[in-house]
Amino acid sequence: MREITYSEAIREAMVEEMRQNPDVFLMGEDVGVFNGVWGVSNGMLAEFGHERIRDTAISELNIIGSGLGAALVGMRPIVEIMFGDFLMCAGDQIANQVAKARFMSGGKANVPLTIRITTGAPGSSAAQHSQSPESWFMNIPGLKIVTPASPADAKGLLKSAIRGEDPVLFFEHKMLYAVSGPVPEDKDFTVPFGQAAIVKSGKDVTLIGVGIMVQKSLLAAEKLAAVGIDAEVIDPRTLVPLDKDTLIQSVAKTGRVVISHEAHRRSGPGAEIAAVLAEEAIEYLDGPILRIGAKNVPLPYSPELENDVLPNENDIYDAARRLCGK
Amino acid sequence: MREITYSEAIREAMVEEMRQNPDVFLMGEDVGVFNGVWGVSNGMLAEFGHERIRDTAISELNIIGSGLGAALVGMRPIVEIMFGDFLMCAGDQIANQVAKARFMSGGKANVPLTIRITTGAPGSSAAQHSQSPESWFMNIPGLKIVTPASPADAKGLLKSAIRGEDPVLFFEHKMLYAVSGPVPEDKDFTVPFGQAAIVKSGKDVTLIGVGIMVQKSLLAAEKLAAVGIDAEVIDPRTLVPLDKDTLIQSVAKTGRVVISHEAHRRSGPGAEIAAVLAEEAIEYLDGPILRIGAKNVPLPYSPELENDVLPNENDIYDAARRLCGK
Amino acid sequence: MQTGPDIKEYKERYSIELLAELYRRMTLVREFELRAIEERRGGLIPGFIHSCVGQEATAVGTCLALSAEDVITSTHRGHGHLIGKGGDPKYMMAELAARSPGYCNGRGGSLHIADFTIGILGANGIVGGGIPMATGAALGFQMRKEARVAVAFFGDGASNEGSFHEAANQAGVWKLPVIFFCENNLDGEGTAIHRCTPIEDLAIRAESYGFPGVIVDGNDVLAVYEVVKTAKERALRGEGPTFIEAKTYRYRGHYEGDPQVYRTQEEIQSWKEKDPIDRFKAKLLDSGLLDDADLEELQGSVILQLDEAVSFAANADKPAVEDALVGVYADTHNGLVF
Amino acid sequence: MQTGPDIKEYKERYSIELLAELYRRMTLVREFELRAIEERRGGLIPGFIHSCVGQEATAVGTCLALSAEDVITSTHRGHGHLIGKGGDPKYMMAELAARSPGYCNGRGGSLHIADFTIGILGANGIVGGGIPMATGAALGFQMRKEARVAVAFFGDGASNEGSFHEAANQAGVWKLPVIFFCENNLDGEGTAIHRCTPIEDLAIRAESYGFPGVIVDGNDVLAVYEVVKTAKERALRGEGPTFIEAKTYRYRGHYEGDPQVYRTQEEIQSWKEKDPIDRFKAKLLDSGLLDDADLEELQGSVILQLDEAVSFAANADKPAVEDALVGVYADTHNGLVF
Ligand SMILES: Cc1ncc(C[n+]2csc(CCOP(=O)(O)OP(=O)(O)O)c2C)c(N)n1
Ligand SMILES: Cc1ncc(C[n+]2csc(CCOP(=O)(O)OP(=O)(O)O)c2C)c(N)n1
Ligand SMILES: [Mg+2]
Ligand SMILES: [Mg+2]
Repeated sequence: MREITYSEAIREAMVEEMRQNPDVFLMGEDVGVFNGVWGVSNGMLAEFGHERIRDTAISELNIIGSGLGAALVGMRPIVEIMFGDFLMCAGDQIANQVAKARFMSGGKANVPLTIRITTGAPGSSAAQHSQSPESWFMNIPGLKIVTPASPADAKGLLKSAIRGEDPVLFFEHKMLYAVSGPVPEDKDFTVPFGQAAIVKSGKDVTLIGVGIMVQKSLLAAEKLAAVGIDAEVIDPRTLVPLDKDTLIQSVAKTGRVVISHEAHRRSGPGAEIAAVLAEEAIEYLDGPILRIGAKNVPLPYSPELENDVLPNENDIYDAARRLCGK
Repeated sequence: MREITYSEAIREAMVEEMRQNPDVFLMGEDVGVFNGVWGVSNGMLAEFGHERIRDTAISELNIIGSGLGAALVGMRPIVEIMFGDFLMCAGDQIANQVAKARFMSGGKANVPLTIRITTGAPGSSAAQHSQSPESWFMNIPGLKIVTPASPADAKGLLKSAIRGEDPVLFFEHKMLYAVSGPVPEDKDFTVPFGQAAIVKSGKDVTLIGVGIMVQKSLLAAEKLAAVGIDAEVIDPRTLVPLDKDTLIQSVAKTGRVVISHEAHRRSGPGAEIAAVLAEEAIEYLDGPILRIGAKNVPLPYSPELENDVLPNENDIYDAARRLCGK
Repeated sequence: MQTGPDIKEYKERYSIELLAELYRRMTLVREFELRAIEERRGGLIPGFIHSCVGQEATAVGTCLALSAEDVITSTHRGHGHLIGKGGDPKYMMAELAARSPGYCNGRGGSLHIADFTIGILGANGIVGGGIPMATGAALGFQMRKEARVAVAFFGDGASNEGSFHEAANQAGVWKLPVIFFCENNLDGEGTAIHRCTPIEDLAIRAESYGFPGVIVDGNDVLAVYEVVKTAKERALRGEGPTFIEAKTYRYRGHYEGDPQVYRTQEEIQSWKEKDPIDRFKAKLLDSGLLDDADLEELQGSVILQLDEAVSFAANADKPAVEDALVGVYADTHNGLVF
Repeated sequence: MQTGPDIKEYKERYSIELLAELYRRMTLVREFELRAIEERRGGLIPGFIHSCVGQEATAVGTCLALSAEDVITSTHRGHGHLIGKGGDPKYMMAELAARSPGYCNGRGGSLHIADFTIGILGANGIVGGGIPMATGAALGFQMRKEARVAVAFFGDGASNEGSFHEAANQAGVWKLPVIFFCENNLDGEGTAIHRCTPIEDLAIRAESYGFPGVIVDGNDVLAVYEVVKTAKERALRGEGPTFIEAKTYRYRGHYEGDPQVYRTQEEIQSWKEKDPIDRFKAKLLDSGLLDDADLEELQGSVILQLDEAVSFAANADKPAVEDALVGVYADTHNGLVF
C-alpha cells in the first residue's frame, strides 16, 4: 500500500470529504493563506477558495461556537484549534453548548462538528504550547474524543468524525505529522469509533498507549522482547467511546498492564482507563496497574527539564519489567 | 461546640480573614447588593463596603484573570463563580495563566488567589446549572482543588486557601449550604490541605466520598451496619494535593473500596483516586474498585430523570454489599 | 431612539391581520408567563422561571418581522422569543412541566427549549452563550446562499461577555446575515447596568465591529418590528449585521422569588406606565382598525389556548426513567459510550 | 494620529539623558533581537523567537514614560517591552538559552519572561491572555491607593479576543489605572488585519468602554512617550483607562522561519522607510543635542552589553534535572502534590 504522512492523511481525509460534500468546510486561525501553522491544510485554499477554507480572527470561542451554529443549520464544519493549549479559550462553548446541544433539545439537535486540535510537546515550547488536553473534556458527556496514532487511523477516524452526527474532539499529535505509514486509497475507508486496535499481540504484558505513546509502546515492546517479555500493544484510538472489551480481554490474557500517555499523569486519560480496569478486570491482574505520563508540572522550556518531565519508551519498558519481575 | 451552617462557616472564614487582612477582598457576580445568589456573602457589603465586596460585570474570564493580576501585586482576592457550570468561561485564565504563573516565572510569582465555585445539582436546574466540575482542572498542575463536605472543613479549608500562596479551586456544594455542624470559633482554626479525614472508622469496606457524597457515604454506612457490614468513611477533603497514604492505609485494612462523587463517572475525581489505588494498593484489594457517580449524560431537567442520573446512598450501599458478598 | 410609525400610517402600512397578531402574540406571551408562574407555585413546574413580563414587544416585534426560515438563538429569559417565533404554548408548558411531549422531552426545561423545525436554535442557560451560535447559523446561510437571517437575542449584561465581542467581530468581517438584538432591561440579575457597564447606550458597541447600531423603544412593538425588518433587508442585501439595542424593562424579579433589593418600586412603576401591551392597545383603538370587542376576543382566545396548554401538560406522561441515557449521541456505538 | 513634538521643542522639553536613553534602549532592543536570532541559529537558543524588529519605539516610548513601580503585561512578542521596562539582557539571554540564572530559571523561555521586582508581570504565550492580569494589577493599585499604573501590551489580533473586551469593560466601570496599549502592526500571525477585523482604527473600540482611544504614530518614539505620559496622568487622576493604538510594523516574520506569504515585499519596504530608530536618530542629530560620536558611543555600549549577555548565557549552568519538579507550588505539603 502507498505510504503517506500523518499530516497528508489528515489533509486527504478533509479534501476527499470536501470534494464529495459541499457542506463540509474548514475554519480556523491561519488555515488558509498561511497554509496552517502546521501545514496540514497546505494547498487547500488553492483548491477550495476562501469560501470553504476560512481564516478566522483570533477568537477560539467564536470559532467553535459558530462551528456549532453552522452545524445546527446543516453544515458539517471542521474547525481547527492551532494548539490544544488554546482549547480552554473556548471551554464554555465546548462544555456547555457543543457537548449538550443534542441532549438538552431532547435528542433533536444534530451536531456534525469536527474540532481538530493539535496536541503534545513540539520541544522547548514551554507551558502554554506543549499540553496534551485529551482528558480535559472526558468528564463531559456529549463529546467524542479521538486520538489517532497512525496515518491510516488519522484518515479513517477523521472521516468517521466528519461523516458522523456528533461533535468530535480530534487530537493530532504534532510530533506525528511527519510520520509515514500505509494508508488505504479507498475514498470510503473509515475507522469506526469505539474499536481499539491490537497493534502488536503478546501474552506477558499489555501496553496501552494513547496517541504518540502507541509508537513508544511499540519501541518498548521491542526492547522487552530482547529480555524475553512478550508485550501486547493496544491503541484505544477513541477515548470516548472507549472499547473496554478489547482492553479487558487483553488484560485477561496477560494479567499485567502499563498505560501511557503524554498528558500529565494526574487525571490524564490513563486515570479513566485504569479505573475501568480496576473495576472490571481486577480479577485478572497479577500486579498493579501502572500509569506513565508527563510529570505533574507545567511543561518546562529547558530541553533537559522537558526531557525529564515527558514520558518515553524507557519509562514503559522499566514499568513492564517491574511488573514481569524480570 | 456552637453549630453553624456550611454557608455561615464560609462567610465567617471570609469575614474573619477580611477583618484581619486588608489585602483580602471578595469579587464576583452579584456578591454585593444581591448578597450573593446563594446568600453566602449576605451582609458582607454592609460591613466592608463596595470597595472590598465588588459586584462585577458578567465576565467570568476577567473575574478570574483580574483576580490573578491583583494577586500578583500583593492582594489576596477571593473570587466567586456563581455556578461551577460557568467555570469554563474562564477556562483559559485558570489553565494557562493562574495555574502556571508561578512555575513559568521560575517559581517567583506568588498567586494567593482563592476561587470559590458552587458545585452540584440544586434540583431540576438542567444541564448548564447542575454540574460538578471538580475534576475538570485536575490534570493541570499548579492548582489546588478543595472539596469541603462539612461546615468545619468549609471554614478551615477556606482559611488555608486564603492564607496560602497558591491558587485554589474551592468547591462549595449547593445542597450543603444549609447543613449545620460544629465549627470552632478560634480565628486561627485552619484545616491543612492534603490531609484526608476518617469520618467514620470501620474494618469491612472503605467508602471514599467527595464533597456531598461524604454525607451519603455515612448514610450508606448506617444501612450497612444494619446488615453487619462495618464501613469506614473517608473524605479526601482536597483532591489536589491528595492524601494517598490515608486512603491506602484504609484499603489495606478493609480490602474493599467504593469511591463516590456527584460528578459524572467518566473521568471524575474517582478516576484518579481509583487509579492511584490500583497502582499503589492493589495487593490489599479483595475485589474491584467500585466507582459511583452521576451517569454519563448531561443533567436532565426532569426530576425523575435527574434522580435516576444522580448517585445516592443506595448506590453506595448496594456496591458495598456486592463487594462484601452479603 | 427609533419609535413606531404614527397611527395615521397604520392603515396603509400594515394589514389588520398583522396588527391583530402582534397584539395577540404579546398577550399570549404575557399570559403564558403569568400562567407558568402560577403553575410553578401550584407544583406543576419543578424548575426556575425567568419571566419576560414587560418585554413582550421586543420578542414579538422581532420575531414577526422574521420569516419561518429565519432562526433565533434565545436566552434564559426566552419564553417570549419562543412564542414570538411560533413556539406552541402546549409543548412549552409541557416542557416546563418536565413532560415527555415537551419540546425537549423533559430534558431541557425553560432554559433549553429548542425547535429546529421553526428556527428556534435554543434558549440558553449561559449568558451570551448563544451569540456565536447565531453567528455560525448565519455563516451557514451565507455559504449556502440562502435568503435567511439569524437573530441573536441577548441582554445588556450579556454584552459584557467575551462571546459577544468575538462573534460580533467575526460577523462584521464576513458581513454575515445576523442581527445582534440586545434587550437592554437595565439590570443583569441583581446588578444595574450602570454598575457593570461604563456606557449608557450599548448600540455604540456596533462601531467596534464596522456595522450600524440602532437604539429602539423596546416597548413599542411596531418600532421594534420596523428596525428588525430594516436590519433583515440589509442582511439579505449582503451588507452584514446590525446591532439593535431595545430599551425595555422586566417587571418581575430576575427569577421568581427574587427580592429585588437592587431596584426601586418607583423605577418599576415608571416603566409600567410605558407598558408595551397597553400602549399598543390604545393605539389600535385610536386607529379604529380594531375595537374593544376584537381585542377582547383575542384575549379570550389566548386564555383558552393556555388553559388547553396547561391541561395538556398536566395530563402528559413523564419521561420514562428507562430512557434516562437516551439522546446524548446520535449513535451510541452499541452502547459503548456509556 | 498623534505625532511627536517638533525638534525645536526638544531642548526645553526633554533632558539629554532621556533622549539618549530612548535612543540607546531602542538600539538595545533591535540589537538584542538580531543577536538572539543569530544565537538561535547558532544553537544557543532552543525555542522559538517572535522578534519585534521595527516596533522598538512602541516598547521603549511606553516604558520610559512609566516609573519603576508601574507594571506591564507583555505578549509573545515581548523582548522590547521587557528591555524597555528595565529587563537585563543578561538574564533575558540566559532565559532564552534555557539556563539556570535566566529570569525564569530556564522554565519559561521567551514567552514567559517575568521579573516582579521591576514590574514585568510576564510575557505571555496566550494571545490576549495578559490583559485581564494588567486590569487586576490596576485594581490592586486602586484599592491600595498607590500611585501606580498597569500597562497591558497586546496586538491588533489580540483585540479580537474576548479577554480584551471583558477586561476593558470592567476597567471602564471601575476607572482603573490601566492603559490598554495596542501595537497594531497590521498582521496577526499570517492574517492581515483587514481580513480578520472589520475596522481600520482599533482605537474606536475604546468608546465601547467609556474611555478615550488615541491613535499614535508607533514609529515615533517621542509621540508614544507623550501619549503614554498623558494616559498615565489621567489614570493617576482617577479618571480611568486609556486605549492607545500605535500604528507600527514588524519587519521580520511572525516567528523566525515564517515564509511570509501573507504580505508583500513592497509593504515591508515602505515601513522600513519609516524606521523608528533611523527617524529618531535623524531628529536627534538635527536637534544638535547629540552628535554622531555620541550615538556611535551608545551603539558601541549596546553591542558590548550584548556580547557580555551572550557569553554570560553561554557559560551559565543549565537547570539541574533533579529540580524538575520545583516551583509548581509555594509549598508542596511534604511532596503530597506530586
Ligand atoms: C456565563 C454565565 N454567567 C452568569 C450567569 C448567571 N446569570 C443568569 S442570567 C444573568 C443576568 C443576565 O443579564 P442580562 O444579560 O441583562 O439578561 P436579563 O436577565 O436582564 O434578561 C446572570 C448573571 C449565567 N447564567 N451564565
Ligand atoms: C489564544 C491564542 N490563540 C492563538 C495563538 C497563536 N498566535 C500566537 S501570536 C498570534 C498572532 C497575534 O497577533 P497580534 O495580537 O496582532 O500580535 P503580533 O504577533 O502581531 O505582535 C497567534 C494567532 C495564541 N498564542 N494564543
Ligand atoms: Mg438585563
Ligand atoms: Mg499584529
